[in-house]
Amino acid sequence: MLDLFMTIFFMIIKVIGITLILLLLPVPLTWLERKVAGHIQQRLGPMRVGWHGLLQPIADGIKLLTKEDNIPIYADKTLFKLAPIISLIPPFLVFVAVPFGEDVTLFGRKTGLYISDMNIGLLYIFAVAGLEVYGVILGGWASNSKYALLGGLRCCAQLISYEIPLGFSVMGVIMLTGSMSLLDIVEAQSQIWNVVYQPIGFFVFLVAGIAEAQRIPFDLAEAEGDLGSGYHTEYSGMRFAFFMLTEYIVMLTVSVLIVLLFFGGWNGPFLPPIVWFILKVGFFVYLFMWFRFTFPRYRYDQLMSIGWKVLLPLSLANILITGIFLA
Amino acid sequence: MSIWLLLLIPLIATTTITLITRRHKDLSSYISIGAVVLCFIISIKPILYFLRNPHAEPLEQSFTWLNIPGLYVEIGTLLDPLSVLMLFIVTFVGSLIHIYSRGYMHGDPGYSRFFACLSLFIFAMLGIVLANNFIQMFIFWELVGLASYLLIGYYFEKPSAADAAKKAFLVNRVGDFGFILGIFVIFYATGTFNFLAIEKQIEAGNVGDWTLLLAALLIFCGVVGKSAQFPLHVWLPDAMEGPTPVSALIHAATMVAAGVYLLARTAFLYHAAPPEAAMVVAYIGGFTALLAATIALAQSDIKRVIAYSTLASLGYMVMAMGVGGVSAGMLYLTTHAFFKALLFLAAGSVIHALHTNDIWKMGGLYRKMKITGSTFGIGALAMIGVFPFSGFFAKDEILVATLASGNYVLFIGGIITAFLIAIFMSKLVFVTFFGEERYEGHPHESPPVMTVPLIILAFFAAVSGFVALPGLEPNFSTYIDGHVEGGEGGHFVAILSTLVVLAGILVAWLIYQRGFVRAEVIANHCHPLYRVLENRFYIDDFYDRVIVERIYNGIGRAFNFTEIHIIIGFFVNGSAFITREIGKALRLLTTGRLQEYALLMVGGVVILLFFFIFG
Amino acid sequence: MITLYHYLVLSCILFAIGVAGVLLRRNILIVLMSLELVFNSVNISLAAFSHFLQSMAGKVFVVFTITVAAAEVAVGLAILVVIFRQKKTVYVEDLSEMRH
Amino acid sequence: MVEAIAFYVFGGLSVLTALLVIFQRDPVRSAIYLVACFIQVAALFVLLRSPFLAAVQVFVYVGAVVVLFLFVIMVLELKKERFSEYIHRGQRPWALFIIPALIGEVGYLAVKGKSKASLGPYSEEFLVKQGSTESLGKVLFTKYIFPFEVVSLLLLVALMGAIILTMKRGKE
Repeated sequence: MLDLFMTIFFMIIKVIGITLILLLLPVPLTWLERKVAGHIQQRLGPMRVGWHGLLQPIADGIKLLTKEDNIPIYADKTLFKLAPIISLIPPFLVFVAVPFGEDVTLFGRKTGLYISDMNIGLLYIFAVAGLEVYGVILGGWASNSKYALLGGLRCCAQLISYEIPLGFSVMGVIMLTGSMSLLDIVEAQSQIWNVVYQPIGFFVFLVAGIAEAQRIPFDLAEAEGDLGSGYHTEYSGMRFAFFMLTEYIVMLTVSVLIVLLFFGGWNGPFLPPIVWFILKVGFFVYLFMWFRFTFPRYRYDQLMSIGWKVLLPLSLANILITGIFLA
Repeated sequence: MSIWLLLLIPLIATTTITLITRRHKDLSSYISIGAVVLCFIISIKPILYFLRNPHAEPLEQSFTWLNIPGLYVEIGTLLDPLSVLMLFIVTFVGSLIHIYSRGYMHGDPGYSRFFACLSLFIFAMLGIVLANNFIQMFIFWELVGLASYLLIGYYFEKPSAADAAKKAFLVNRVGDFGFILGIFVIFYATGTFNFLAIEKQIEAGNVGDWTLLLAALLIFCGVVGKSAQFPLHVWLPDAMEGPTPVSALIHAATMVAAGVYLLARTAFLYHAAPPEAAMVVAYIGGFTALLAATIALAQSDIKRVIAYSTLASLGYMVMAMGVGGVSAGMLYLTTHAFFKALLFLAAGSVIHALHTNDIWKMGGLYRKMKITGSTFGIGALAMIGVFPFSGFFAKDEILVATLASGNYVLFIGGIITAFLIAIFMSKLVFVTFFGEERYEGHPHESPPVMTVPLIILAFFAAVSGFVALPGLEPNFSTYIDGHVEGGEGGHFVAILSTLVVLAGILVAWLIYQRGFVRAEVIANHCHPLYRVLENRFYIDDFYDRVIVERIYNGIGRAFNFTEIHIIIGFFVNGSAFITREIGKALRLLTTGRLQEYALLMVGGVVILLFFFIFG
Repeated sequence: MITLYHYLVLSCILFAIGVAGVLLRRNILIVLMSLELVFNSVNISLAAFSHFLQSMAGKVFVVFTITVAAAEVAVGLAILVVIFRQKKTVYVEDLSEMRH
Repeated sequence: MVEAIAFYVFGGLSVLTALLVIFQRDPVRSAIYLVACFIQVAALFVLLRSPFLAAVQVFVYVGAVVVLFLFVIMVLELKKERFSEYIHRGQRPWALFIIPALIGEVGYLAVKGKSKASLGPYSEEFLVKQGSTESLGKVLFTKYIFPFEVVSLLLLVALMGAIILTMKRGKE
């Protein structure tokens, strides 16, 4: 009985912990992004609120909270309210299957730094990550505005298109490991990182991942130049913040997955595993920000043809090559 | 394994040409030539094997095609001296004809189609040669018919060519009908299609005399059709409508040889059957030879004369088979393949130069076309059977075998035939290549791609007879039969036939070269006979008037009546009427609304389930 | 205790709902969605059979069904889009050209 | 016990959402309830010890099929239908008669029907030991490899067909 209780207790602790981390992490990340942007563009970025603008995200948060919650008259009100929440759920669900490290001992009990280790882990992750598109498409539809609808449709097409190479690019890793469990995959990389065997897979995953996170150069859904601001044009206040939150968490998810799948997870010498993990994830998060301020945005048709005509064949070729080498 | 390649390569070649390279004429021809030459190279190995071990057991490979209770059909190959010999003839002569065709057909719009058909022909013929059972042989037998149809009707825009193709096809069908009945009789009696198994059964005496007689005669029907024996010989002269290389292929290496090959393959049947069967074969053969040689005297189309000479040769071969001289017949087949191919190709060379078939519009060509002329001469000498050319040995063997079997009538017929052949062949040479020049235009020698095959064939036509020299070991007949045939009266026959032949040449020389008696004078003197000969004994007319017009058209009218009044009037229109009326009623249900259909469907399911549960 | 029959009855009810959607709705999109419901009900019964009869065949067929359903939706929606371009309607009963 | 509760919750929800799918006037909402229904079915698959099927269900149906529906709805800009016309009136009396009959009959067969099938080798212990996904994969790629290939070909053809159908043909 106690055992069951303890299991449930640990489960709750872990769920709360991960939720908190995911909800709070974007706060420093927004600051970081603005700082990176500033320095790349040879300016300082936020400096006024707190030391070097450290408190800027909090000020932003207060501002977003106190803004007027504006719902357009012709909007579908239920869906309009539902969409941001729907978009926020899938990234959280993804982390059910994502491990952060090896087993640790807490209060005299061994427990894993993950919520659930499924034997279909990766499949689950991709299945759940695919749901992200609903928030976008419903948000775009519910706003009842041309810009939002077009943004939503574009984004929907983009997400669906890039999900395919994303899924295929991981096949090589699954074939190498023989398991879809992320724990097994990380364990298999304790000697050599998968990126050595799977450079094409990594490349495809990285590019498709950026697209899935709707970051520049693939942020066609937003495209403030031609679409106002994409599917969340009509959103303001906290609802808008939810979409922003989603974007950061997805970026985080992609970075974590890249690290777990291709860069050995928490494996590394000298430093404790969790530090390695944070370092690697941090690097990729930084990489995403760097891209944002380095590359120009693609045109929409270019985006689609990259997805279908470059990434998809590449990922298929990768599967083929891996198969040949394994056979 | 390599044996299967023999079938596979031409098949691949013909499909490739038909489906892929049809637009690339040169490529198509190279594929086709390459295929047949490759087949020749592949078949060298078994040829050498059987040359070294003439008494080796037949090699058989097969796999199951159909296996249902009571019927076992296999696809297989059978290699023994006989089939290897045919393999050599088909692939070797076939190769030369292919190469020659490249030059002869040059610039023809249907170049690729021609080569595709040639490859199909080779494929079908190799299938016959290699078959180890009747069913497979029959399939390829029909394929040969198809290929010949396509090739004879190659100039299908010409009505005469289309008619000739149709004629060849239909006449062959008549024979093939008998052939397949014969196959069924044999299957009924022995329960198998396999040659070797059938041979064992027959040797064991499991088959009754009458059954054997029936089977032998029915199978001979197939031979009569394919090898153009009387009374089904009418298609062969008309088959000249195809391009000349096709004639060479049909006459020399492939089609007509198939019938003789079938006789040799089933020789055991005729041995075991009552002697009447073999007699029928022999007399039909002998009669065909005599008939053809007579008709040939009065023909003036160069290809037609050669065609009738082929008929005569085929008669010889069939006669040899009938009197039990299998090896003699096969020897004639072999040598005939060379000299007949040679004659046709050389004639083709002449036609190529002059664009006419009429020998009276030629003459004195030897000065212009030395290679063609001399090779044609060699071919003619071989055909006539002058020592030491190959035809001499072959004809000699057949005549010896006939004499030995005691058929004096046939023997005398054979001698007369030889005399007639000598006359019209020499006539052909004298009129075409010597004497005054009656041609128009400026003939010139053909390109090397055509003359080289001629020279090669001429060489073989000249010397291939020596394989049958009595002293040789292994001799041709030991190779085929395993024993030497009786040489009784050998010298007598040899001398007699030589004398007869020389007499024939002399007669021809006197008439056509010296002008001792003008040809027209003879024609006028024996006017009725000449007319009869010119019209081929009115056999074709008989077929046209009686069979086609009376019987065929009568049946046609009967069928037409049935068709219009009973089938169309009652069944077709009646069923259409009923359908229309039902349709009128059902149209009310067809609303075009999807969901009503779905409703009906689900309703049907509900009703069915109701009966399923409570019924 | 949940048995095979519970699943079969559930599947039956879902099937009936799907059929009702196909029969009743005028919007062809909803008809297609109802078809998906029918597919799903069949999948449930297949998976249930597979589970309770301890066989793999049912699950294999679920995989096939899902694949075929995906194909069906792709083609069906493509046809729908083409029809809409031509006729500007999504009501099933407006599409009765096949009657003639 | 837990399983029974789960079954009734998921089953009941799936029936409810399915009903909502067919009785919504707004196609977008229909699609959303369809998603809900599919997720319930996925949960039922988990109850039936096939997590792989559940994942595929979510992946394909929720992640792709319904998104496609939504996409088409939005491209065609289909709005909420008027109350009076969203149901096919002429069909209603027939359907009201047929649907209950169908449920009754099939339900009767489901409960009373006697299965003569024998148990296969894939018991729960076996699946736990072997892994249900692995077992499925093995069967799929050995015994059912031919249908598998056929189905994949079918999918490919359907894909190309869909693309070609909707392609705008040049400037006519």
